Amino acid sequence: MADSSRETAPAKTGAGTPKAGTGTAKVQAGTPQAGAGTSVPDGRARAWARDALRWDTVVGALLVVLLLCSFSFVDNFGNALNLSFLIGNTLPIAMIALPMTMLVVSGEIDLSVGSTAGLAGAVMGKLWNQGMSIETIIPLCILLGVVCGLVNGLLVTRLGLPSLAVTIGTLAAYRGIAQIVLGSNSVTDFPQQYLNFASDRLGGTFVPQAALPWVVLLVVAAVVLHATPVGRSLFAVGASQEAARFAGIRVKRMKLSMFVATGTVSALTGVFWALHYASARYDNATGLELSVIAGVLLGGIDFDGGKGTLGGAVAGVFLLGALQNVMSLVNVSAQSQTVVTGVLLVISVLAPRVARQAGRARARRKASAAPPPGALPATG
Amino acid sequence: MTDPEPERTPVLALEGVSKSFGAVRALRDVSLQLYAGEAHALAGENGAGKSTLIKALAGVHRPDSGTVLLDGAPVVFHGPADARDAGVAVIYQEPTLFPDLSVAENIFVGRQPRRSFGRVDHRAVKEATAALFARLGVDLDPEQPARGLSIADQQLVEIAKALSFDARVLIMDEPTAALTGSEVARLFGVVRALREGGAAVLFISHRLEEVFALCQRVTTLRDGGLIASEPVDGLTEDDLVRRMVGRDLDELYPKQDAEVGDVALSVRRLTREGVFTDVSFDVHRGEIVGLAGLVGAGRSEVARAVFGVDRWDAGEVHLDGRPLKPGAPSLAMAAGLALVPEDRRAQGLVMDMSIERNINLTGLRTTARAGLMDRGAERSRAVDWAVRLQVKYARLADLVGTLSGGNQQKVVLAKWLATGPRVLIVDEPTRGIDVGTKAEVHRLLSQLAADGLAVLMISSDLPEILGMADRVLVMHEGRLTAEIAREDATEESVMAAATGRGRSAA
Amino acid sequence: LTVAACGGTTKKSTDDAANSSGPKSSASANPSAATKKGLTVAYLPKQVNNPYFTISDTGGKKAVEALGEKYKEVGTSSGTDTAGQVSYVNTLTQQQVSAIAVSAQDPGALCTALNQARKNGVKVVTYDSDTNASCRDLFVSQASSEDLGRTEVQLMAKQIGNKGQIAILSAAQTATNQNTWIGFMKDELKKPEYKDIQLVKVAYGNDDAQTSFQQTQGLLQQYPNLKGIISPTTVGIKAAAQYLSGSRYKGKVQLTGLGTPNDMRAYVNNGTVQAFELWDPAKLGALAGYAAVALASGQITGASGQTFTAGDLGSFTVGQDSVVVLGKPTVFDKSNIGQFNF
Amino acid sequence: MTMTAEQPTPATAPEAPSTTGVLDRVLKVRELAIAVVLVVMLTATQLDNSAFLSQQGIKDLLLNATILVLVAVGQAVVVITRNVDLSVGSVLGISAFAAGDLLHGGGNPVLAVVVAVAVGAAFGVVNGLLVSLGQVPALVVTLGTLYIIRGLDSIWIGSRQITAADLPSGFTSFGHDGIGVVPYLALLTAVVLVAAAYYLRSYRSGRDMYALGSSPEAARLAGVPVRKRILAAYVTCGALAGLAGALYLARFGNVDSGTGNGYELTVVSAVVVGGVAFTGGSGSLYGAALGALLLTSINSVLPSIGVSSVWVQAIDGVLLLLAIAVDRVVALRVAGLLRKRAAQTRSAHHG
Ligand SMILES: Nc1ncnc2c1ncn2[C@@H]1O[C@H](COP(=O)(O)OP(=O)(O)OP(=O)(O)O)[C@@H](O)[C@H]1O
Ligand SMILES: Nc1ncnc2c1ncn2[C@@H]1O[C@H](COP(=O)(O)OP(=O)(O)OP(=O)(O)O)[C@@H](O)[C@H]1O
Ligand SMILES: [Mg+2]
Ligand SMILES: [Mg+2]
Repeated sequence: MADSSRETAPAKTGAGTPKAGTGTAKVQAGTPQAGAGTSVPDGRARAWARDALRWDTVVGALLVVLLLCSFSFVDNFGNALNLSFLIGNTLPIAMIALPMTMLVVSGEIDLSVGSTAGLAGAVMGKLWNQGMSIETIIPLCILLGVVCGLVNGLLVTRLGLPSLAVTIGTLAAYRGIAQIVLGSNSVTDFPQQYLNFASDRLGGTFVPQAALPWVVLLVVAAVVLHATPVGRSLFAVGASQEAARFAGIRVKRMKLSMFVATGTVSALTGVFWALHYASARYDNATGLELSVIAGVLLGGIDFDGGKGTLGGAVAGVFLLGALQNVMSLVNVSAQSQTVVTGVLLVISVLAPRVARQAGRARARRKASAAPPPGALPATG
Repeated sequence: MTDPEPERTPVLALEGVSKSFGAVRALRDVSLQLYAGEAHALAGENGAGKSTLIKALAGVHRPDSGTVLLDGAPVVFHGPADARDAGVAVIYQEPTLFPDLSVAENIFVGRQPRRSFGRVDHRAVKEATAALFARLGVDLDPEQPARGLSIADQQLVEIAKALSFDARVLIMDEPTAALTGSEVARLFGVVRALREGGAAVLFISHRLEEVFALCQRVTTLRDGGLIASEPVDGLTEDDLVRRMVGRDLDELYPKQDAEVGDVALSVRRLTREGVFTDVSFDVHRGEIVGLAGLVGAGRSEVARAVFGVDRWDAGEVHLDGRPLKPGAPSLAMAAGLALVPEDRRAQGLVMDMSIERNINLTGLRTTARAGLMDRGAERSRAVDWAVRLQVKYARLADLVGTLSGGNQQKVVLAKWLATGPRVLIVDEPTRGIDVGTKAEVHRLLSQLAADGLAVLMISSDLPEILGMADRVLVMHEGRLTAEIAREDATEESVMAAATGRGRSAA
Repeated sequence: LTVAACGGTTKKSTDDAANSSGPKSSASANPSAATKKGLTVAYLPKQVNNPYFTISDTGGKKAVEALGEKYKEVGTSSGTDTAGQVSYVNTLTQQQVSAIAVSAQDPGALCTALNQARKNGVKVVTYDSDTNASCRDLFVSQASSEDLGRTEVQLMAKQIGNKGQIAILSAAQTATNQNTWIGFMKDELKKPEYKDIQLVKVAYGNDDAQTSFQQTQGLLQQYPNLKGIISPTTVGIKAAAQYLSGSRYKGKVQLTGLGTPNDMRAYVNNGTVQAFELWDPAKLGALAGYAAVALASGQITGASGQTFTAGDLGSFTVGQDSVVVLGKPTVFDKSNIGQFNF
Repeated sequence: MTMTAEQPTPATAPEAPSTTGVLDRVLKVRELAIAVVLVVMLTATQLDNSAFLSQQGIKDLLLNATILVLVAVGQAVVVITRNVDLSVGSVLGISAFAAGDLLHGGGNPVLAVVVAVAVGAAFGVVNGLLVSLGQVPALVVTLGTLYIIRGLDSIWIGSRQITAADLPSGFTSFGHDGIGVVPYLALLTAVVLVAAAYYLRSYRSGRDMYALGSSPEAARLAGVPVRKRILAAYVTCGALAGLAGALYLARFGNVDSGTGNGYELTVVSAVVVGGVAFTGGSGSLYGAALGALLLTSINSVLPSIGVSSVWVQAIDGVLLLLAIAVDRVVALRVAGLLRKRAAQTRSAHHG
């Protein structure tokens, strides 16, 4: 039923407007559906059906199906080593996806994440070469991430520049600074216990040690986004900045802090990257932003802001990661993998739309067959 | 119920039209005939289905069943363009302008006058616009971008656009809701001329006196169903209200006398360059102060500045004796100030969020427990206020954008009243609200004032100001020109100050 | 995490530990062992679909299949996707191939993954672009870096008559092999016979046609008296040649470096370029294949001094640091370019 | 009754030339700011290095800009409709190869250009249909087609490449020759630019693109054929990317499966620097072209004043930030000025 209402909202026509793609995800997870004024007989069932059809749920389901199929049919997939590879290689994307989701929900975007990670790695290598202790370097690098995020955030909130443009600028600038800092060097001799932390697994399991901090971050982000006033405000800011401002929400501060969070986590990722691959170079994590964005988009986060769930984003990221892993194992070439990624992205926006249209057609048929009960929504 | 005049075919008609949105049946088997040379009013409460009916006529919605008849023959409009080509011009309830285009281009989009090789004649576009504005008595620059126009100016542009069609059928959904008397008078002059020239007019307004002033026939809807379609002659306002609401009208301006207490809001020499200058006034507890003025006088701007959404350049604002920081709505809210903004779609509501979320947007801190949202508290806060303001909704989880215009306005009120403010600024609080509910809103405001709330009420509806305000402030050209006590406030005295003539003592 | 290190972990405190990592093959070689059958040799070039690597990997395919083994090629479609290359190493480890022939995008980043592969019994040969010596069993070098660096200077010197300003147009600043070659070029230029040649600038075109174009333009504008450009990268030399051939500098400014005959044919024929050099990439790939099979069959372990036969390429001896050198590069000019097709 | 009061004597047809003049100037200022930056930058470089604006230098500057200008113009058309096409780099690559493949077999150069444009337009149709019929977010769809076209491109091309030797010499010399200092490619680009800009300004369908970018909802209600226009925008963008592909082939004489990789970010930067708003409805093609010219010129300026390539990327980024920041500050100033002007004229009218 929410579906058919969409037909009339004219704002949904232009492709660039708040869109249908993720429209069904807009009622946040778990909102109790049955209403006080409800006289709709099967409200609960429909609400459940609608929830099940939400794109983020679908992506989650797809991920589960993919994993199950791979366990049974793909050689070498299910063993601990491969799973740890899978998780380890997806981890940098999954890390940045957390703050990126929140930033995108608030209506902005940060393309400079890969460069920030690269810069953090480069600075880390440079300072390490100069003999500073790693325990000092890592906090410094994370601080650097804070600064990078601040620069993005201030340019966007204070000057009112579009974040897409600003972060394309800093995408180049941060990478350039990394190049100036580290030049052609590549630093590989980080202390062994740190390298081990970044690549070892937890006991005998397939879970990389580094996944633990990520899980902590995930929980924090999920709670903040979906269960706190801050999260509520983020959705409001993303859906209508002006209305949020009139509701007393500190829009600029909100956005600024999301940029800072993104910068910080990106720097953290940069540090992890350098340790995980045991190599700090200025071009570390090049192009990471596209992977993050592809995953987040696949998870149903709307780039116009105001819509999406963290679970969807994480599922999207891991779906892409797992798919790549499986395709490599079954010897699908890199080119074909690229095509599959693209097709998946297109489907991710087309499928909900097609499903909705089908649902609407069905509803119309039903409506013409049996006229609905005359009961009107009670007044108040 | 209806008695179609056999000798004439309606220019445009609906026959047995129904339209549902999910479980909401917005129109049920409604018929309507528009005749050339006749102005037809459409009356009904908020959510009765008026706008939906108009959209069915205009090809925006495809009816679930029933037909649209053009000159007696059934037609199917596949989109607004089809209706337009058939000579139907529509002013929708919410202005839909292109913010980046100039006012002139807004009016002529898709049908600009052309020169050789099909090129657009920019000059002719501009001149035609200027001529239209002259006819309407509107003072706008045709080349000005539409971005930043006040709601009233936007509405005027929409009117100019509709007039520019020289349409056979002119449909207007609450065109006057944001206008003051003088613009309305101008508009009616033009519409009468069109009607006499043979156009059919369909007009919606919640200001019943306008219905009586302009229209010959009136059709009333209730809950999506047709109640009556009859000549206006011989009807009284009370009759009409009874048809709409199904009962007798409560007193429209139930102003209670309240004890006037201490100064709650004090504004001193407030100035925002180029917008308003040297504005000073006080609002006391228990008092409703009306702020009147012509469209564009800068009333909304003062309210926005006081609340902190805009910065002010000079002056100060005190709330309960404590100074407010400029440009900080969150602090103003914390201090007990609430602002019901004039543009509900852009400022008042997040259209893509549910009713519940919208109402709770102002109470995120109060409904949270230990930093986490308390779903139960959120829900009961929303239900409580939605019920008190008689919002008509299917489920609280529905998008607020699916509500009718008047019900959206109620949600905005609910959202702010729920904060339990000490000073309430309402900017056009009853714009687009039906008479029955208007009385409710007035009673509520009056009650709140009686309980010690200080209310500043901005309104372009002069009777509302006169009926509700203890004191009337009048603005003209960004300055306060008069302060009139309730006893002395009359249409004449207020209009005199609003047009800048009688600079009576402040 | 940091509890252990009160004074902090610094570079010096870990220096000693760092060098000993990586599983050293302790098994001894048996030069007369039979070549095992049913081996799989996986090629992991820097970038798939890169014409250069396609030639060399095709050479590898022929060699591997001639020995009756299985050949496969995987890789990323971007030449700078180190993480992607790592995950391919991981995948190959999973698939238990016998040997990997890899051209490393990054000397350090692959180490963890490659060592993991070696722990799982996979032999690792690097070709074209090496990793750190501790992460692979053998490096098959296209030509000795020294040879390449010095001969390019010699080619250039001949073309400009031992006199004038020259510049270098390299690939990315991080390209290890480029940097090594440039080091030898600078060293060669110190010789007395080149005293009249000044190296004015090293520019980086990032192996991108447009950037290399603009860097070439910049060199010519900044140094109006420039006599020659050395570009030790196939992309760079191609872009520079295209720019020169369409500008007023054609024939006046000399260009040499590393290029493939097919890329450069038009420019040699129209007089933009006199001579340049390259090894035969197909032979490089083939040698990597033979080496990989020899390693997997236990004929060699990668220790210096061991010898193996590489089909009709002849017999090769492992040198210092487990490096095998293909041989001297070929110089291409108008007289011989017609005979080559790669 | 509320309609009794006297009317506030509205001025008939407020023909206010001062406001109009200011507005006119403002609209031009946006491009002017970039033009000024460009001129200052080029002059300064010339002072530092007199070889910079030599005949060859000017020719190079123009040649460097042509391909980016073409793609940026197409992109600007799409962005004006409040959409985006991220797949332009992939489209450029695949159409360049298509043209090259044709010439490789000894085809006709004109036909090759036509084929490239057609291939580009075909992908434009795909993007346009997906975006307009599916009514789905352009960013996601075109990120998807970016991957898809790139993948198809590399599957089709494999490791093949087109080199200068495969091309007719007339075609490659078309890539660098010209009339005086003005290369043919630049002339062609200029013609396309002027035609496209004139079309957007002076035809109803062109104005529709601005309208629907400004407010899709209002456009629908105004009867603008939204889908058709969006489709047209994408086809234009694709066709121009295809044309750019053909010119790329002529200019660089070399195409493989990596051609055009990552080009989308450069194009988007050019459009943004040129003052075309991502929220749709505003900006001009000339602005986008100037933005492209500015970006490519920076990359010519830096090497020729001897800045090490190590610094280039950082400087690029900072300059991009500066350009949009300056543009924004100017726009804010002008808006403030307008506000005061408007207030003044208003009081003058009523006064
Ligand atoms: N797009 C939509 N989706 C779902 N429900 C809708 C939609 N548009 C209208 N409705 C519902 O249809 C009913 C009629 O709405 P409509 O806008 O026609 O009322 P109205 O008579 O114009 O009221 P008002 O006087 O407040 O403008 C309302 O219950 C409203 O919630
Ligand atoms: N963002 C803006 N940019 C430029 N001008 C503006 C902007 N907002 C409002 N204005 C102009 O300022 C003037 C005063 O604003 P406004 O119309 O809101 O005052 P008002 O007295 O509240 O009128 P209304 O009855 O329409 O609410 C109007 O002429 C309006 O066009
Ligand atoms: Mg309505
Ligand atoms: Mg107002």
